Amino acid sequence: MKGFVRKQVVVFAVLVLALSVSPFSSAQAADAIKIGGLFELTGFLAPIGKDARQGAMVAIEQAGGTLMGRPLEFITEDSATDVPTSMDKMRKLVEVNKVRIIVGPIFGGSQDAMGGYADKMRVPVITIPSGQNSNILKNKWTFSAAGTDESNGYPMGVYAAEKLGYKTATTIGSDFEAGHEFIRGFALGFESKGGKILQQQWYPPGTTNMIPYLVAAKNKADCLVTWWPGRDAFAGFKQYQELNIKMPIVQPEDGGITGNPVANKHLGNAVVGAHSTVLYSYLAKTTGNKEFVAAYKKKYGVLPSPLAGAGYVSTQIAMEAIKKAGPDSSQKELKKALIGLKMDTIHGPLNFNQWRIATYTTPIVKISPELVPEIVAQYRVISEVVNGKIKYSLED
Amino acid sequence: MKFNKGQLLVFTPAAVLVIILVVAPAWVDISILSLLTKILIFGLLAMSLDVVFGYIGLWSFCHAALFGVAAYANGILISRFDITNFFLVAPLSILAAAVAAAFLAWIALRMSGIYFLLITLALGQMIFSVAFVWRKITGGSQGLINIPYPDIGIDFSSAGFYYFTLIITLLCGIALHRFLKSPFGYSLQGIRENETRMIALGFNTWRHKFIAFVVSGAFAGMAGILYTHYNGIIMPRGVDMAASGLIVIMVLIGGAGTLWGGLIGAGVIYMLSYYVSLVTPERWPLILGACFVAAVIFARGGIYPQLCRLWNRVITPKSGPANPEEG
Amino acid sequence: MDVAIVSILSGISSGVVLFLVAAGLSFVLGLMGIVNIAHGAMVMTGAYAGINVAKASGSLILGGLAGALLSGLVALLLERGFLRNLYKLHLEQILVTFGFVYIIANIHLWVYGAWPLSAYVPPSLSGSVTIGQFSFSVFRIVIIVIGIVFCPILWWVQDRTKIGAIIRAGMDDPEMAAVIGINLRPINIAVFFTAACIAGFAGVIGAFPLGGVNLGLGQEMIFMAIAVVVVGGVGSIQGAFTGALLIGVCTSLAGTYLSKAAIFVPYFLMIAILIFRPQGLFGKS
Amino acid sequence: MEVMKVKSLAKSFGGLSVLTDVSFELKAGEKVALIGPNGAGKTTLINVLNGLLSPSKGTIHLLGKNVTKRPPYDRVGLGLARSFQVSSLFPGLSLFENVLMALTGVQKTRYRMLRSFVSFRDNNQRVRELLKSIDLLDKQDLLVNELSHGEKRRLEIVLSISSRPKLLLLDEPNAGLDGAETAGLINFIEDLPEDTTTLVVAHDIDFIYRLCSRVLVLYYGKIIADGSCEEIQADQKVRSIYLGTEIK
Repeated sequence: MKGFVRKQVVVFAVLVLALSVSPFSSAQAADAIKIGGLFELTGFLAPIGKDARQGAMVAIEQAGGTLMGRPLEFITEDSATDVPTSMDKMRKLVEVNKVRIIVGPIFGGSQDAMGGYADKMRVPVITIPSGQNSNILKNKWTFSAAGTDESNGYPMGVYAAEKLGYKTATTIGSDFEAGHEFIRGFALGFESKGGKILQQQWYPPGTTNMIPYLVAAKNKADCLVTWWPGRDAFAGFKQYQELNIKMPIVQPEDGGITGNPVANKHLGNAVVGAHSTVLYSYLAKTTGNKEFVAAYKKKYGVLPSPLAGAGYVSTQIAMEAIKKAGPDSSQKELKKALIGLKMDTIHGPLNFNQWRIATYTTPIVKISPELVPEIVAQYRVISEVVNGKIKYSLED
Repeated sequence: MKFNKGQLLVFTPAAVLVIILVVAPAWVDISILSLLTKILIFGLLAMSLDVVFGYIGLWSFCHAALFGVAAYANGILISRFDITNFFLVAPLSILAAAVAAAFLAWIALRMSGIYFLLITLALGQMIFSVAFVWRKITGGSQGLINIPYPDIGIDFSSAGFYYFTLIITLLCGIALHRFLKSPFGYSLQGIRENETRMIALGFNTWRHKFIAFVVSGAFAGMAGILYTHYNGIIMPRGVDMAASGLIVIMVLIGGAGTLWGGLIGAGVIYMLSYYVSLVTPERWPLILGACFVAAVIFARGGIYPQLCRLWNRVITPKSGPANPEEG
Repeated sequence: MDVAIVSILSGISSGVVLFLVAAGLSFVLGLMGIVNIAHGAMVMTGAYAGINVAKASGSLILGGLAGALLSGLVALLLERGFLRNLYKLHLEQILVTFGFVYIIANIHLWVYGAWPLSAYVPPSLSGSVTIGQFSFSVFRIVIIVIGIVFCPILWWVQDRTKIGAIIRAGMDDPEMAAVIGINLRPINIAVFFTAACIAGFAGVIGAFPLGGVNLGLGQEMIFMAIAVVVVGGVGSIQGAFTGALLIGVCTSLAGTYLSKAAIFVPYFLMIAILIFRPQGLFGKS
Repeated sequence: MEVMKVKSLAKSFGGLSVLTDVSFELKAGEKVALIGPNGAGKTTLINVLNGLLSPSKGTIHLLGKNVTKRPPYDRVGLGLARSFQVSSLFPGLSLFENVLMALTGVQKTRYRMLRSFVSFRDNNQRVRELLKSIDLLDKQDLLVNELSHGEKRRLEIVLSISSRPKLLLLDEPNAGLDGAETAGLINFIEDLPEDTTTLVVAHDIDFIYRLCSRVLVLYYGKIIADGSCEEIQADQKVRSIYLGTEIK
C-alpha cells in the first residue's frame, strides 16, 4: 500500500508538471515596451504572412531595439490562418505577455473575431493589410492601417472607368468575404464614374478549373475584374491566357500575387498587362522607401512584397503611437494618439480618421513585360462612416 | 461487478485527473487554460462520436458537421435573433443537432462499414457547403462572429468559462457512461459484435442504431454550443471533413469503444499541437502525421486501454486482465 | 454554344486526370481492401518532382517518368514499411495513410517552399486551336487523349491478360484465389506500386488542367478520387472513367451556369449514387 | 391449435430455387425433427421461418398470426426463437452478458438508457439459473472466445431458449458434440417447459429417435415425408433417397 501511495504521488507530480510547465515564464524586463505581432506563418496564407512578419522585423531593427530609451520587445505569434488559433495567441499576447498594442493579422476572419476581444481588453489592433467593413464598424479598437477591403477596391474602379475608359465590367471572385468586399469596392468606384457591372460570378474555394467561369464571362464586357488570391491566381491567370480572353484583367486587389515580383516569376507572362491595386509597391517614390527596400533586400535577399511593406508600416504606426502617447500612458491615451496620428510612411502621408480607417497613398500597378509591377497611378481614398455605412471619395 | 479495494484503486487516476483539472486555473496561464478548455470541448465531441464509432462500429465521418449544426444554430439565434438566454438557446441548438443527426442517420443507415464512412463524409460536406454558401444566414466564409460567453446570469472570466466547460463535459461524460452501461448501451455493443444474432434475439437493430446516432448527435451539439461560446466565432472551416477527420483521429488515438479515450485523444492531439507549434510551427503537420503512424504502431487499439493495462499492473502486482470499461 | 463546348472540354480534361488518379485508388481498394488516403499525396509527389525534372530537362516524357517512379517508390515504402501489416484493418490504414498525407505535404513545403508550382507545357504542344471566341490549348487536348487512351489499356490489362485475371480473382475472393495456389502478395505490391506510378504521372500532366500544383493538392485529389470511386464503383476501370468524367463535366457545367453552386456537385453525386446504387455505376453488388 | 402453419413456401436466390413448395404444421409441445441430405435447404428453411430471409412465395403463420412479412425481431416477440448451426455469440462480451443480452431481447428493458444493464435483479437471477443449467456458472465472467467448442454450443442453445420461446428452431444443435455432450443436450431440451414446440435440424438418427416424436423429410426444396420415426423409416422413398445414405 505504501508503494502504491508513493506511486500515486509520483503520478500526481508528473501530471502537475505537465500542466503547469508554461513556456512563457521567461522573465521580461520590467519597463520594456511590448508590441505584439500576429502573423499567418502557417496555413493557407503562410506565404504572405511570412512577408508581413519580415517587413515588421525590418521596422523593429530600424528602431534599434529601443523606444524612447526603453527596451523594445516585439513578440510575434503564428496565427496559423485559423481563427481559433488567432484568438488563443491574441489572448496569450495580451494576458501573458501584456503587450500594449498588436500588429496584424492578415486573415480577415481572425481580425473580425479578435475585434470583440480587443475592445474588451482595450488593446489596439493595427491590422495588416486591411480591415473589413463589419470589423471596422463593430470593433472600436481595430485600426485599418491600409483602409478597408472596399476602400482598396475603390480606386481601381475609378481608374478603370476614367483612365482606362472601360464602360462595362464582369467580375469573377473567390467566394470569400474579402472577395465580396474588394469587388464591391471596385463596383462603387466604377459605377461612381458611370461604369456598369454586367455580371458577377463567385467560385467555391479549392476551384482548380477556372475555365467554366472564364467562358461564362463571354468576352462581353470591356474588362474582367478578378479577385483570386494566392494559388487560385495560378489557375486563373494561366487559364485566362490559355483561352485567350479578349477582356483585359483589372484586380481590385492583387491577392498577394501580382504585386509581388517573386510570385510573378512563378506565374510567367500570363500576368503581363494586368492592372492591379497593391497595398504597397517597392517602386513607390515615398519617404523612406529606398531605405526600407535596401534594408529588406539586405536582410532577406529579395524585394519586399506588398504585404512586407504593409507589415513594415503597421509596425511603424504601433511604435509611433506609443512614442506619441508616451511610454507610461494609459490604453485610452494610446488610442487617442493613434486616432490623431499623422506620419510620413512608405505608404505616403498616412493618418487615421475618427473611424480608425487610414488614408494613405494607394498605388495602381500594371505588370510590365519584364513582370515588374510598374506604378501607373496613385490614389488617396477617404473613407467616412455615414449612418452606419462607409462612403468613399478621392482626396484631391 | 464485485466492489473491492482493487475496484476502488481503478478510479484513483480518474479522481486525480479531475482534481488536477479543478485546481489547474490556479497555476496555469491563460493560454494553457484556453488550451484545456478546447481539449474538454473536443474531448466531449470525440466521446459523442465514440458512441457510434467505437460502440456500434458505425464509422461516422460527419460529427464535425453535427457539431457545426448546433454551433451555427447557437450562433444564429444569438447574433441574428438576439435570443441570448443559454437555457433557451442551448436546448434549441441541441435539438437542431439531434434533428440533423436523425436526418443523416435516416439516409446513411442504409450503408455499413466503409460505405457508411463515405456517405457520412459526403453528407457532412453538404452541411459544410450550405454553411459556406448561404451568406445571408451563416455569414459565408467568415462565419458568425463575436458570440459572447453563455448568458446564464453571471458574467464569465476565461477561468469561469473553463469551469463551466469542465462541469458540462464531466456531466455529459458521466451521462454517456451511464448510457453505455445501460441495457440499450450494451445492445449497441451487441450490434457491433454480431448484428444477425441481435436480430434473431428480438432487437430491432436499425432502431437502436438510429437512436444511438441521434443521441450521439445531440451530445456533439452540446460540444458545438460550448465551442461557439469559447471561440466567439463559428466558421465553415471548423465543420468540414478535415475537422471530422481530426475528431475520428482523436477517437482512434484515445481508443475506439472506450468512451473516455476520446478525452485522452483530444488531450494528446491538442497538447502536442500546442507545444510543438511553439517550437516549430512549420513542422507541426509533420509531427502530427508521425503521431498518427506511431499511434498505429505502438498504441494499437488506442492509448486509453494501454493506460488501463498499465494502471492495472501498478495496482495488482500479478497483472490481472485490463478492464478498459473502468477509469 | 462555344461557351458550353469549352466548359465541357475543360471538365473532361480535369476528368481524365481524376480518372488516372481514381483508377489506382479503386484498384487498391478493390484488390487489397486498402483505403489509401495518401494516394492524393502520391499525385503531389509525382507532380512536384516530375515538373521540376521536366522544366530542367525540357522533356515532358522524362518528367512524367521521374514523377511516376518517385511516387511508386514512396508508395512502395508506405506499403512495405507500414500497410503490409494492416491488411483488413481499415481504421488503422486510414490513420496511417492520413498521417502520411500530412508528412508528405510538409516535406514538400520543406523541399520546394510554399509557392505553388505552375505546370510544364512542352513547347511543341504550346499551340492552341480556336473554338468560337475562345482558343483551346493543344496540350489540354493531348491530355484528354492520353487519358482516353489509358482507359482501354487498363481495361485490357484487367480483362484480357493473365495478370488481370489473377487480379480479378483476388478481388472476387482472396481465399479462393489462395486455395487455387495464387500468391497475392507480389500482385498486391505490384498493383499498389503501379497505382502510385499512374497517380504520379497524372500529377505531372494533370498540373496543367489543375492550374498548377500546390501543397493542398494531396487532400483535394483524394477527396475527388474517393467521390469518383463511389460514383463509378470499386475495382472497375469503366466505372472510374465514367465517374471521373461525370464529376469533371458536371462540376464545370455547374460552374458555368450556376456559379457558386458548383460546390455541391461532387457531394450531391456521391449521395445520390450511394442511396440509389450503393455499389456504384459499374460496381458488382 | 397449431403453433406454426407453413403454406407452399418457396425461396429462390436469383435463378437457383432452394425451397420449391414447403407446407407443414407444428402442434403445441411437439418435438419435430427436420432431416434431409446436405443442400436440401434445411438451414434456408430455418432462416425463412425466423425471417432472416423473406420467402419468394407462400405464407407463414405463427400462433395464428400471419408473419410472412414481419421482420425477425417481431417474430421473436411473438415467441419464436432459433439457434445457429455455427455458434453465433458475442465474442467481446462475457458469458453473463451474453445471456443477459438474450434475455433483454424480448423485454421492454432493452430500451432503458440510464439504469445499469446488470442492475435488474430478476434478470440476473434468471441468467445465473440458465448458466447453472448448462453448468457454466463458474465461468460467467469469462469472455466467450475463451470457451471450448462444446461449451460454446451449450451457450448457443441457452441464448436461443432464454426468451422462453413457444417455438424453438434448433439448427444442428449437436453439431460436433461427443456422445456425453449430446446426451446432456437431449436432457436439456427435454427439460424445457412442456408447451415448448421444437423443430430440430439434425443428421444423427439416434439423436432424433431419442428426442423427437415426428420427422419431416426435406428433399430438394420439398417435404417428401412427414410422420413418426417408425413411419419415416418404413417409407420406401425416404429409405432409398435418404436413410440409405445415413443409417449405420
